[in-house]
Parts: sequence; C-alpha cells; structure tokens
Amino acid sequence: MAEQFPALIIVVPLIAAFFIPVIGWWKKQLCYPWVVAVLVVTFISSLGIINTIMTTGKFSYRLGGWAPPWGIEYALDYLNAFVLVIVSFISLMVAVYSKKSVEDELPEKTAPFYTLFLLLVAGLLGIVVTGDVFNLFVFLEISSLSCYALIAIGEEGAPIASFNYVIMGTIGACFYLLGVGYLYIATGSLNMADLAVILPNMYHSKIILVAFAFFTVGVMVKGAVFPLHIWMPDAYSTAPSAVSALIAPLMTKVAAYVMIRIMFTIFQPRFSVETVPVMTVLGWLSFIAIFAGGIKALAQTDLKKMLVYILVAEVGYIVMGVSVANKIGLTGAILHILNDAFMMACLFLVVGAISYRIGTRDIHKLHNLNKIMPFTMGAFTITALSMAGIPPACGFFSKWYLILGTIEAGQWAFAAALLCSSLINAVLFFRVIECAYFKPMEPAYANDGGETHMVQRDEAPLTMLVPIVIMAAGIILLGIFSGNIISSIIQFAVPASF
Amino acid sequence: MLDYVIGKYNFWIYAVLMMIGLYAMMGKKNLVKKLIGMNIFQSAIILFYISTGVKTGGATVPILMGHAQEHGHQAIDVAGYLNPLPHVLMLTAIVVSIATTGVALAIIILIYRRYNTLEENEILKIRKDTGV
Amino acid sequence: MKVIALIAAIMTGALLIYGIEEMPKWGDPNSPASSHVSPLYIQEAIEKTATPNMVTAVLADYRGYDTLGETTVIFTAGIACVLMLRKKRKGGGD
Amino acid sequence: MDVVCSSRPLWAVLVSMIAAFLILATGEKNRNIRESWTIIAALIKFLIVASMIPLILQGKVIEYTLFTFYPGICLQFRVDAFGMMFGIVASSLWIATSFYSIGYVRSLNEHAQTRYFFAFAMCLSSAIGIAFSANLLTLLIFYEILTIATYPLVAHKETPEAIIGGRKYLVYTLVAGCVLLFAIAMTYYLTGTLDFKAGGFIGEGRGSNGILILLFIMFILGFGVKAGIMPMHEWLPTAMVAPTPVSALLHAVAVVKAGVFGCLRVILYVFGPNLLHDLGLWILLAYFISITVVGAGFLALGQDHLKRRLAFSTINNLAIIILGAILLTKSSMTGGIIHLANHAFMKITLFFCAGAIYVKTHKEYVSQLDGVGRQMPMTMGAFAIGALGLSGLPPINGFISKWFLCLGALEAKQIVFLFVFLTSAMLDAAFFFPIIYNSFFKKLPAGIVPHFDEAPMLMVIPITITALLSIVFGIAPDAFVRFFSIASLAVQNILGAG
Repeated sequence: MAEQFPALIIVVPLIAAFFIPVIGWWKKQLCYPWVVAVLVVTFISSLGIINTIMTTGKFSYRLGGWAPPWGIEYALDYLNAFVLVIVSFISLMVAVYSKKSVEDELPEKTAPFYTLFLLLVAGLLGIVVTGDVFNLFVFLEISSLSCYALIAIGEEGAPIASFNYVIMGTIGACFYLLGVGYLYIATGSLNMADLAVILPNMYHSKIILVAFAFFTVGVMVKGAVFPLHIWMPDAYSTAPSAVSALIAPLMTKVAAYVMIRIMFTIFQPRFSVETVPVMTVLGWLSFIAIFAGGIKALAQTDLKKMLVYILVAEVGYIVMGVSVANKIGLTGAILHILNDAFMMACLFLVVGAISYRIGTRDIHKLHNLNKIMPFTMGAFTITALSMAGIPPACGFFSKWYLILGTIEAGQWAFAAALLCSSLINAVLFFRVIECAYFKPMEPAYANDGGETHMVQRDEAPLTMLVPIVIMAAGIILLGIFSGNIISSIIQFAVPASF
Repeated sequence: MLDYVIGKYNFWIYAVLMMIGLYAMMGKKNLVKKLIGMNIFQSAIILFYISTGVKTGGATVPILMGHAQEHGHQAIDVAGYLNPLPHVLMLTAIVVSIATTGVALAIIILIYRRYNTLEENEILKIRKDTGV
Repeated sequence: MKVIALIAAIMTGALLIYGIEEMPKWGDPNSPASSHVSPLYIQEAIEKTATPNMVTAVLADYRGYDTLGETTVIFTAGIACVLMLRKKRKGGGD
Repeated sequence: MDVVCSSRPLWAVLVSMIAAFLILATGEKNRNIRESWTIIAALIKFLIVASMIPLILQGKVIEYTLFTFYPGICLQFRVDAFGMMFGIVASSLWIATSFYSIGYVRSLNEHAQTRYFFAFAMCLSSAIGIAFSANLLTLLIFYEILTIATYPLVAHKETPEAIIGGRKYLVYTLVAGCVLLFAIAMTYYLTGTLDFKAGGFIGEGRGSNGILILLFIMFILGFGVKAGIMPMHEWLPTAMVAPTPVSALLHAVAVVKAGVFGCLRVILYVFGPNLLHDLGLWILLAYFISITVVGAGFLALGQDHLKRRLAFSTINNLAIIILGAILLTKSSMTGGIIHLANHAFMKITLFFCAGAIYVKTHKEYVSQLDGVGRQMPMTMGAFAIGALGLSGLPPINGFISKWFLCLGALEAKQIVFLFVFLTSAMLDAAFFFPIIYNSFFKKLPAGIVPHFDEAPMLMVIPITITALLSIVFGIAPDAFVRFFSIASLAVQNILGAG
C-alpha cells in the first residue's frame, strides 16, 4: 500500500476532477463534500509518503514499471515529501474554507470552480512529486492553466491581471521548457537523478550554463521572485478569496521548491555557487525584494493588496535562504516554505472571511473587528505576530535560521534586511491591529444604525472559522515544535551535498 | 565561421523566431497580438526540440519498417531512425500550447465583454476613468 | 514597455546565441540527445510494446504519464473556458 | 555545581499562561471567577518559585529542557541564584498587583477588563520565563512575548495618547528585539552555544575584540531600551498613559526589570567581568550609565505629572543597578542585584499610591497634591516610606543597596561613581520631599474640608504591605525569601568562576 501513495496522490485528485462536472450536473451541493473528501485522501497519502520515508528512507515509484531514465519516475525524498504534506494540508484547509466564499462570490459556477481547484492542487502535487524534468513542465502547465482561469473570474480587473499572468507565466514556463531542451541536448536525459549523475562532468559547457540561466529565470517568474513578480500583485489580489488563499501560499512555495531542486539536486551546489554568480545575484535581488515588497505594502490600504506585497518580501526570504547556500541558511529556507505557507494561507483566509462578513478590505474601516469577529481577529493577530517574528510563533524560527545562515555566509546586509523586514511587517500589521482593537468606535460597520450602536458579534461561518483557527493554532505549534521538525525532517531534506 | 552559422542553422532560426515572439509578447499593445507573439515563441521552442531529433545519414521517421518486425530487436539499426523522444515531448508541448492559447482567448473574451476593446492602453484608460 | 521588451528579447537572443557555439551540429547522430536514452526506445519499442511506431510507443507507454498530463491539460483548458465564459442563467449577462 | 532536574521552572511559567487562557475563556460576565483565576495563579506561582529557594541556597541549579531547536540551542530553563532573585520579585509582587488591579479597575470601571487581566498574566509568565531562561535564545523568546503582552496594557485606554504611547513603546522595543536577535545569532555563530555561564562564555569563542565590542554595544542597546537607559528611555514616560497598575507592573515588576535583568545577564553571564576588564568596556559603560543616573534625576525634578516623575525616578534607579553591576566589584554587584529587588518593592509602593490618589481624587499632578496626606494618610504614609527609601534613608531597604553600591565604588577605586551614587540619592530626595511635604503640611484647596477618605481596601492593603516589606527588608535583608543570601550567592558564582 505504502509504495502506491505517490501514484495515488496525483491520480486521485486528477480522476476525481474529471468526475466533478458530472457530479455538479447531477447535484451541485455534492461538489464540495467530494472535493473535501478527495483532499483528505490526498493528505493521508502525503502523510503515508512522509511516514514511509521516515521509516525506510527515500524511494522512487516507476510509472508503468519503466525503469528510469526511460520511463517517468517519481522520486520521493525528505524534501518533496515535506512539501507534499504542506501542499496537501493547506489545500485541504482552503477547500474546507471555500464553501461559503464560493457560494457568495461564484454562485453559478460551483462545478467548474471545484474542478479547476482540484486540478490546480493535482498540478502542484505533481510538480513536487515528479522526478522527471519534462513531466514537471506538464504539471506546471496544468496548475498554471487552472490558475489563470480561477484568477480571471475574480473581481473587477481580474481578467486583465489574469491575462498579464498568462503572458508572464507562459514566458516562465517556456523558459523552463527551453532549459529542459538544453539539458536534453547536452545530456540526452530527462530524469533528474540521471541528470545529476551526468551533469558534473560537463559543468564547463556553455549549453549547461544557458540551460541553468533559463531554468532560473523561468522559476523566478513562476515563483514571483523580484523583479519578475510584476504580474503577481494584481493577479493574486483580484482573484476570488478562496483562490488567493490557495495560490498565494502554495504557488510561490512550490516554485521555491523547484528552485531548490534544480539548483541543489539537478545541479550541484559546486556549480550553482561557484561556476556562476547566480547566488550573489539572487541574494541581492531578494534583498531588494524584501525592501521593495515591504515598502509597497506600506503604501496599500487594501488589506489583500498589502498581503500580496508582503508575499513578495516573503518570497525574498526564501530565496535569500537559498542564495546564501549553506546548510543552516537552506534549513531556514525550507522551514520558511512551511511557515510562510501557513502564515500566508491563514492571512488570506482571514481576509476572505473579513470581506465576506464586513464587505470591505480597507484597513481603515476595520473598527471594532475584534468585537465582531473575535476568533478571526485572534487568528490574524497570532499570524501577524508570527510575521513580525515574535516567538513562539513559527515566523521567528525560520528567521532565526535564515539570519544564522546569512551570518555564516558573511552577508551582513542580508541579515540586516531580514531584521528590517520584520520591523516593517510589525508596522504593517500593527496598523491593522491597532485599528481593529484600539480605535474608538466609529460607525464604519452597520452605519445605518444610531451613533451608540452596540457592536454585535458576527463571527465568520463555521466552515470558514475552523480552517482559520486550525491554521492559527498550527502557527504556534509549528513554532514550538520547529526543533522536532528540523531534526526529524528538514535536516535530511537539505541536499546531501552540503 | 560559416560552419558555425550553416552547420547549426536550426538554432539560429529558432533564436530569431524566439526573439520575435518574446518582443511581441511584451512590446505589443494589442492583446491578440501578444497572444500571437506567444504562439510564435512556443512554436520556436517546438522547432528547436524537433530539430534535435534529426539524424543525418539516411535516418527516417521513427516508424518501424514493415519487414523489420521479424528481425528481432538486434537487427534494428539505431542510426536508421530519427530520435522519437523529441517528437513525443513536442506532441505534449503542442497540446499545452493550444490549451494555453485557448484559455488566453477565453480571458480575452472576458476582457472584451467588460471593456469593449483589446488595446492595452485603452483598457488602462478606462480603468483609470472608472477609478478602479 | 517597448524598450523593456526589446531589451528582454535581445538579452534572450544573446543568451541563445551564446549557447549555440557548443551545440551539436545539425543532425549529428552521435549527439547526446540521440545516443543516451533514445537508442533503447528505437531498439526495444517493438519488443516491449508491440508498436511499430516508436513515437506512439514512447507517448503512450514509456512516457504515458506525460500523455495523461497532456489530456488533463486539455480538460483543464475546456473547464477553464466553461468557467470563464458561461453566462449567468438569470438576468442578462454583461 | 549540582544540577537538579525538575519541571518546577516550567510550571512557574505555565501557571500564569494557563490562567491567562482561563481568564479569556471566562470572560466579562463572570468577573469574580475571572479574578479568582488571577489570584489563584499568582499564589501558586509564588509558591512554586518559593519552593525552589532552599535548593538554590544549597548552591544547586534547577534545570529543565523543553525542546531542542538545533544542536546547541534548546528551549531550556535553568534557575540559578541571580534568576531566582528576579523570579521572587516578580512572582511575589504579582500577588500584590493582582489585588490592587482588581480594586483599581473596578473602582474606575475600566473597559476591556478581560483583555487587561489576560495581558497581565501573560506578562508575568514571560517575566518568570526571562528570569529562569538558561540561554540567550530562551531569554529572547520570553523577552519578545513580554514586549507583545505589554502592548495592549500600554494602549489600554484607547485614547489617541494611549495609542501613540503604545506605538512608541512597540517601535522602541521591537527595534531592540531585532538588534538582540542579530547579536544573539552572531554570538551563536562565534561560540556555538548560547548557554549562560557565570563569569561569561563569549570570550572562549572566535570573536575578535572589535566584534566583541560591537556585540556588547548591541546587547546593551537591545536590553537597554527596556531598561530605559538614556537616550533610549523616551518610551517610558510616554507609556505612563497606561492605567497605574500597569505602570507599577511595567516599572517595578516585569518590563523594565526584564531589561535590567537582561543587561546584567549579558554583563555578568555572557561577557563576564574578566573579559569586560580586558576590553576596557566596563569603564566606558559605567560613564555612559552615569549620564543616565544623573540626567534622569534632573529631568525628574522638572516633571509635574506624578507618574512621569516616578518614571524618571525609575530610569534613574535602573541605571544605578546597571552601574553597580558594571563596576564589577563584589560589593557593587551585590548592591546592584539586591537593588533589583529593593527598588521593586519601593517603586511599586509609589505607583500604587499614585494610582490610589487618582482613583480617589482624580489628581495626577504633583502641584495638585496639597493636603492629600490628610485625606489619605495611609496611602501617603506608604508613599513617604517608598520615597525615603529611594533616597537611601535607613532603615528602609533602599539604604542597604545604596550602601553596598557606594562601597563598590570605593572598592573599584572610582571615586567619581561614589559621587554619582550620592548625587542620585540626593536628587531622589529632592524630587520626593516636596511631594511629601505638600501633601501632609499644606492645606487642601480652599473650600474642601479635610476628612479621612481612603481608597478601597483592595488597594490600600497591598500598598501597606509593600511599604511594610520595604522596611522589613531594610532591617533584615535576609528575611522571608532571603534576598541577601541569594544575591551574595549569585555574586560568589560569578566571581568564583571568573
């Protein structure tokens, strides 16, 4: 059973997605439980995978029984099993959450929405699980296509944002495909493990260099790494709230995973760090990203826009951890993939719940929100503290390792950037918290009532609240147990070449 | 030098095509033109892949000759057939490219429904005027 | 924007041309692409998959999962169009 | 040194954290139950802490490791004599503050009392956590929790002033937190450990002198913000907008003491006397701190707002504690450590009195206090005790600490600092005597007949008790919780190891 999980984790959501139009045509209400059930199976599979890896070590799954490098292989190790768990868990949470928000925002489009939702998840899981560079491209396109469509049905301005995303995303995907082509020309192989064996003999080759450049740029576009993030703020902030909550945390994290995979598994750190100055460039780009994202976020009054720009900075964190290219920095980067996925998901879920209940996302109109939605705001506060790097929330710990990594690499400026960024985050979030908790009453909410209108508690519906609370609790627990996570998973997930 | 250009002319052609496509995608104002640029870009990649499958010296399409079937696999001459793998990959890539174009066209329809134009600067102007 | 596009195009072109120098020649039968993985496909396809068309053999069997993905891509695109273009049942579309 | 493994330090921290959540769950409707959680937790906490005193006095150390984050970094508690000192002060004064708080918020009918008591309990948890931290990272974690838990208390009144006060507080402390985080990461990089060691450990690492000096400056900046070292003291008077029990807590029990405690930990347990002597840092810091001692005294003279005057007196006294430690002689260190406790008892009395006056008469300014002593003799009597104690008059406990500090200055052969201590005592007298004189000997404003009209008993009793304790500890410094023995033990440890 355990060895079938890698196939199940892709096939189940894929096949299930094919059935949704039928189910939706029969009974629309069934789509939601179906998706949740499927994602539960996926989540269990991912747990099965990581459990197998922790007990018996890494393994691979040959699709159709063909031996690599001729057939396609799913290579499971600590790194992608770890990311699989993140992706499947967060998508499960967002799926649970999506019920009311889909009913509210897309009442007529339930069935196709959930079909694409599931396809998107399947695509992301496929990217993570596969051990074949071309297969990765196919899954990348599945997730991208569903992403384009899901974004396009968002609010005003979404189609144009989505179109820009199509253009940039296609450039990114095509660059990736070119990279694959160049590697194929130079080596004749498409299998990651096989490539990792062949490549070290040809590091002097210009073809390899060009392939590496195309890979890097392609992944940077997909992962919204500064300065190729330009498509991202509009696209993510105009998407329907359930969609932003899914793609904002996951798309960027999966791209970060692909980046780590390419730079440190397919290529050796020896090449990525020494032969080409790409690490230095990436490091400084993320340095700029952290500040640019933070400053742009300061200029926003729309909560969701603010989060999107924070995401630019957060991606910068991960890339910075990758760019210092030492064990502890990479530990921080991988830990931050987990932590940031949780934090971003929680924040976007909260924002979705707020706009569902209050109907606004303007940070100056959130007065008394702690009285209206105490649990939601509690979760928001926990996440905000985590973003500002306050222990014991998880954000502190990834920052700690990232800072250790930058210090070890002797990059003082990067360490300073990380610290400044948490201060910027603190300013950003305390603006909101101050407004929601401490500003004297103003008739922003239900302003048709009298001046002494007593604020009624009006918490988000349970299907929204439960995922939010789980994520917030997760943020604290991840912080407290970060030591265990690192010692049992992440230290093995860091590529062995360090 | 001539060898450098003529011996690898396939790469030169696709490089040029790709630059055209990339420029159109980013530089053109009309959304459909951008899309056409995207198609040129993708076609360039497809050509590039296919060209890597070519073998000179009498190789033919990778379909086994009728009589070769009886010979058993030892007899099959590798040099006699083109490399099948790029073709396979490109079949997939073509499908992906078509699908992307389809989705992009659907988005363009959405945009047209809302703004009644496909010129990027006009859309921006409309959005600015309506204050969104 | 045009300037940026031009710069991006030229930079990409420069990168491509930079890589050409070491590319195998047109149709070189000994290039890595034709000599590492593909010979086995040509030799074994008929025996293992009973398909004379090697492209079909690889497409549907060796790399069948890619093709499943490819089908899914088409399905995704179809559903995407339905999602985006279907108008609301009640009240005229915009 | 004997090490005893026990989970008691953990429970000492957890007790008030659990209480905090019980308070939150109980809510506004059951006020008496909610308040009883506070009281019960305070008592249990004190008992747990007190139960560890005998072990400490036997020269043992109590350790408890909760998690391991990374090789060499744990979330670990270790109770040593110095930590015990702070632990006793914080936990015993919490009992007094709890009763007083209940009286205060009920008399004034404050809003958001649940949040208030929740944050209060969290503060105490983190204060004890700081006291019992075994290493710099654990210390930082609790230090940051303390920062955040205090914020809702500072901004409690929700007036624009309070919100600005809160902002200022956050800006100062969060920036300090970032500086600390960097310094700690750097320390880990240099030494591979973060565990406190009596007599210092950083000198054994591979840091050059320049880097060590830089680190020392960063540590002092980081902890100095909370300790109110000039010129980073600005937030402290601003934070006086908070309710008086909060000010009492801020000043006497938890927050600023945490800053001082951190400074002392760095001086005595991270760098250690020998290293500071070798680097010549001690004399520089001593002069730097002297500026604060004298400057704060003069600034206090100019304040008409009673609580602001007290705030500057706090800054002055905190600087004295640090000055005592940095003089690095046996007597001065003993004096500094014991002043940590003595100042707490005296200052909390003073703040309690200020609160009682405010509750009863709504007077906040020194110039309004004419004749209050006749109306509230017990409160003002306690005030007089606290004030005289701070000026160093026997038999109040302030005399003992100042005596040792002066001896220390002589031992260090630095007559300058003897004068600094004496000046500060004189300044204390100068800004407190007018208050005492006016309140007892001047007439009430015309038209008001002096009559006995004390604050509620819930407030007066804690005031009386803390004032009496100040005298008791002045006469018998080793009474009850044996402050003096513990302080001397701590000094012995440091000097013995150094």
